[in-house]
Amino acid sequence: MQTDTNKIQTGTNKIHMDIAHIKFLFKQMLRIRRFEEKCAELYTEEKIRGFLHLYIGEEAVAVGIMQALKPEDAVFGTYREHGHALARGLSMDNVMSEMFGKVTGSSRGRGGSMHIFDVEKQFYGGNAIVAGALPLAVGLALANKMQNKKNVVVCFFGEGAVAEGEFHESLNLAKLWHLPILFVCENNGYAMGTALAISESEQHIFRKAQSYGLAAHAVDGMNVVEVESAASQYCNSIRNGDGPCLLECNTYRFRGHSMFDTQLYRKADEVEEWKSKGPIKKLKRWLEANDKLSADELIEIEDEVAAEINQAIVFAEGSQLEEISDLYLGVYAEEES
Amino acid sequence: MINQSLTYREALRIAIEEAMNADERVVLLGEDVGNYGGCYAVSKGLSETFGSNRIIDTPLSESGFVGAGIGAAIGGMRPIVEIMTVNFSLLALDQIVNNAATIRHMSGNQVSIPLVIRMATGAGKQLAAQHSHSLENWYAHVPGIKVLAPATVADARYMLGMALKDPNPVMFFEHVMLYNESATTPAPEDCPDMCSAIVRKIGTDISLVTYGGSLPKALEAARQLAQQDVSVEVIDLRSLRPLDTDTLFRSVEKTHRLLVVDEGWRTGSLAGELCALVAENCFWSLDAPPIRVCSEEVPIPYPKHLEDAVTPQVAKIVEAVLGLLKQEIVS
Amino acid sequence: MKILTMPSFGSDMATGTLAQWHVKEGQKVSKGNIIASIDTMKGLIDMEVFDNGTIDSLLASEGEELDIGAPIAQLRLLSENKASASNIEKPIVVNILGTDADADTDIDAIAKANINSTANNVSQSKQEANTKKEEARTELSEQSQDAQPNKPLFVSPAARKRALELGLDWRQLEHGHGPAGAIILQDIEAAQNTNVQSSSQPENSLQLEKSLQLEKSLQLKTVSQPKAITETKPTPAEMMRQAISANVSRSKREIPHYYLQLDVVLNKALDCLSIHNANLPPSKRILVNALVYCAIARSLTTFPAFNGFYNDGQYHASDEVHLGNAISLRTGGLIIASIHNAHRLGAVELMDKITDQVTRAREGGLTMSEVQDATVTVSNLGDRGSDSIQSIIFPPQVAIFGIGRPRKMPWIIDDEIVCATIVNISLAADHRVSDGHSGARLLNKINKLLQTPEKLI
Amino acid sequence: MNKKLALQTLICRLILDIAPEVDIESLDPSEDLREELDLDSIDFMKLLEAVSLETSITISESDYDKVQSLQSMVNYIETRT
Repeated sequence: MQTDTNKIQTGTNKIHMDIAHIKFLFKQMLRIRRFEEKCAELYTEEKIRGFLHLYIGEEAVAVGIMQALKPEDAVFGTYREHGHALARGLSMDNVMSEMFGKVTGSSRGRGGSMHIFDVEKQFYGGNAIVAGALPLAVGLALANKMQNKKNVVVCFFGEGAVAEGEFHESLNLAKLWHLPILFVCENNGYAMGTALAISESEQHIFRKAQSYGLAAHAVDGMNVVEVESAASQYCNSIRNGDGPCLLECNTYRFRGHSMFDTQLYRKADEVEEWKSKGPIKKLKRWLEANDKLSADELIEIEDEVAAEINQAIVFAEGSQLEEISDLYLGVYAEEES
Repeated sequence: MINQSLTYREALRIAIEEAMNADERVVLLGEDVGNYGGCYAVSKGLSETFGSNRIIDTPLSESGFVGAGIGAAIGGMRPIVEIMTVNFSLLALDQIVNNAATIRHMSGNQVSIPLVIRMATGAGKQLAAQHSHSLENWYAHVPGIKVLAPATVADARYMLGMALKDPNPVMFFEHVMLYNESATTPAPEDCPDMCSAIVRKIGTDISLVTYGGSLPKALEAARQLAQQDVSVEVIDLRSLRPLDTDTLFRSVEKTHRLLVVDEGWRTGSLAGELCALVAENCFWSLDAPPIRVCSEEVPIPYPKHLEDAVTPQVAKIVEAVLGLLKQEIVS
Repeated sequence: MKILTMPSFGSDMATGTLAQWHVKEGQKVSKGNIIASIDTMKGLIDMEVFDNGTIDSLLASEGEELDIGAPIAQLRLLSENKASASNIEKPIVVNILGTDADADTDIDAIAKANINSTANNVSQSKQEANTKKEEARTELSEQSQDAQPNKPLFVSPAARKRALELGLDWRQLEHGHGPAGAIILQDIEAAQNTNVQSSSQPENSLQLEKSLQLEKSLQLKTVSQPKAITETKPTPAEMMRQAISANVSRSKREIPHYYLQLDVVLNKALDCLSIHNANLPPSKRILVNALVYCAIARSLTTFPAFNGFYNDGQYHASDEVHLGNAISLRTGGLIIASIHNAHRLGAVELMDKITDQVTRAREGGLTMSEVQDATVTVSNLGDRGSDSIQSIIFPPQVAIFGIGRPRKMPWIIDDEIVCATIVNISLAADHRVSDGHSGARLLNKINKLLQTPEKLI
Repeated sequence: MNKKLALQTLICRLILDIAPEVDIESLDPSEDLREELDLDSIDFMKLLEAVSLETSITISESDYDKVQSLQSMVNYIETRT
């Protein structure tokens, strides 16, 4: 019987992780996977409209990073944000209802898939402007520092954002002002249809960050445990004031950029190869190899996840649309604070 | 020294100092606001008083530091972000429009963004096309932000404090030709609030509506017209969003005529919006078509004689008013 | 049995072509399998199946273009009855809209309909929408005070211009087709065709009187700078004549005039003037009329019933005396130029005002305000006119004075016949507002003031 | 003799300044100016003003009846210059 506390090979340093926690990680990733699959179905039935960017394949990054955060830490996502939102703990009901455009949605149905907000969870939304959120995250970290708060600000972005001016301006400001911020680059290889190799002279994003003086390195974005341990390490260093860091997570999206994507820019076998080392498959294989996950347990987890998703759909379908007369609510704040 | 005088620039500095003393959440970010003392010397001396933690010199990264200001406001601060001039604000337009103006509404009224973004605007100092824009109307087009254009020393002195207390993002435009204007030290009652227009001169024959740097020209034109027995009512908008339409309509219903003076280019200008509002709401009181004096639709030229020919001047305003009053029935 | 339908991959995709099937009828499929390739404007996109089961039947053939949502195959789910996670038939849909139609697809349709139909009326910002509502209310209430809704309160600029061209008095019209009965172009054209004569005269608000006087000033402008007049259009002089005729005929119809007159001895006044004018250049000399105007204006301050406006059945006395000076134009026509606050001016200032106004009137330079707000009028034909003149009141005023030609007459003063210069001052007044007794006392007051001329200078 | 003529043309010009529409040619010099040309007291006063400016002869109020016609006005001025 292997000891309960199993040592997981986690990159530079080994951290202590118990089996229950690993199963929790597995379930979190599965929640995201099944949620995204159901969203694809609902989109083809025209229940979800607008743009839909699925996180399938990158689940380990969101789940891993979020384990290192405290409730009062702040998160800035991207438009591929369902995984970030669910991993951060937003209710699946509200996220699904948001995509149905209902008033019970996380943003009263006004934002849709790309603009999920939940201030109680310190989740400051997706942002449909590539790199648009980077300066915001820097600003929030500046505010935390000015108010002597020990919170960490995490800012997710894809490797595509690296080409925007805001990436340069934000990393410089973060290091210049020694701000408590963790930049997380989800390097999935493609900015919509543009491979990294044909858009960036320096393809190792963490090296760019090092040039600004940030602590930065890359991890296997498919290994949720490695992501979690790296994130914890950086968050601890940020909390004791060592300044901003950047974590590059090498990962891959198994679906198109969005739903209307013929994926002419990449080969099918490349997708299959990455799928073979997908984050859920990898962890499931490890758990089964170590007799930590029985077939029944798996079915039980699948059923729990399916029930949560189905309840979310019922909640969303049953919710009201926002009253047209409330259109002006929130254009301006009413009260003088 | 009972009523010594105060310049528009000094009024702004006192306002910032007062706000920062009153509330430690108020900080000033911007290019050269610290050691250099501000490119228009508004923040001169402040970094000695408050230190570099609250008077923060930023790199030349408009999108970066304006976005940071917005993020800091989300994080509970009350930042004043100084963009050197409206011309450079174009680099931060995405942060202002897609984040500052949008997030509260798009997040379902959850996120609050209380900040003031100040910048110089307008022509008149021969800085040529790239440094002489008047683009207030671009921002006044966007719901979710407020846009102010203080034209007097009193408004400069007291509007900034009010803007900082407002929980919404507020754009604050300071016309370059106003910085040296001086007046006797204003009292709080000279600036009743931040969003209503003020009738600077009562009149009966025509309503002359303007804002910001054009106010002195409008008042001078009104003075000259008075000598020709034409009674002009001069209205200072002060706020470009929201617009105080009550004061506008009341005046036009009295005078039956409207002339708007706006340093922006005529096409798509704020003046166009005002004429549309009056045509929609005061049609039955109009006795002449609402007209505008705006800048000629050319990039603002460097040489003085051309710059003056392009931008609204007193003579143009007087001529427009007289033209309107003498206008026979248009066939 | 689950119906598989043509999938949507984006909002701008209305149809899809089933390029190729990757499965055959009877074939087992599991969740995530690619069962077909759909051809779209961007190219081929794989279609996956979201449930485990067997393909029961293929309903669409390869190459067939179908609308989004059209059935293309039937899938017999693996576990028809076990409500396992993978084969949830259809989520229990709470019929929130009470319509019997299939709720979930209709939610979108209805939502879309709602949003589109109300999109335009919320397109303006809230701020404009509110002000527009308030504005419409206050504007109508402000200007119409107690007018009935169908009274023609407003006239569109186009209608006003056309009326002027046709020499038609738009106030004769009962109401127009514009908002709140406003008169618009079509009403003028219609009136012209049916040649509407004066139907029952509608009561009019102060606003209308002002606009009529404004009418005259506009005609003045056309007089001095005539535009290219086509034959059909009446000449400016004719237009002015029509406007005056409309005004005076209305006055005669509406106002019950009563007439009084008094002969005033001017000897003292003329003596006083000749001393005053002795060494002045001609332009600075005061004419005797200036003294008479001054006496009239000052007397009116204590006779409010003769200085104000009669509108909508009510009389409003005016606190100031704006003395309307009727100026005749050599090219025909008449202009009333009002001397503001005449009761506060001395004869010298009055003389300057009269000279200035007469000159400018004849050059077409009177400003709008000068033509609009006379509270009482004086007409005089000067020293070559007739002995006396009875005038017609200009509505909405309630009185008009007429000054005859000063003339030398034998006159009894202190029981002796002396040579005196006599001027006849007449008063026509509105019997709805005042009566002869007070009119006579007013004329006597004027006479008394003219006997102490030095006080008027 | 031409002095009289010069004075007459001067006065006619001054009259036209004040009342441009009058038909000055057909004016009978002996007839009453104001009657013929429909000049009211203000026009007449402005004429006297203009004449006194041009000829520096001021016509007092008492002499008004000596300058009723063009001819009498010309004579009045000529005798005084």
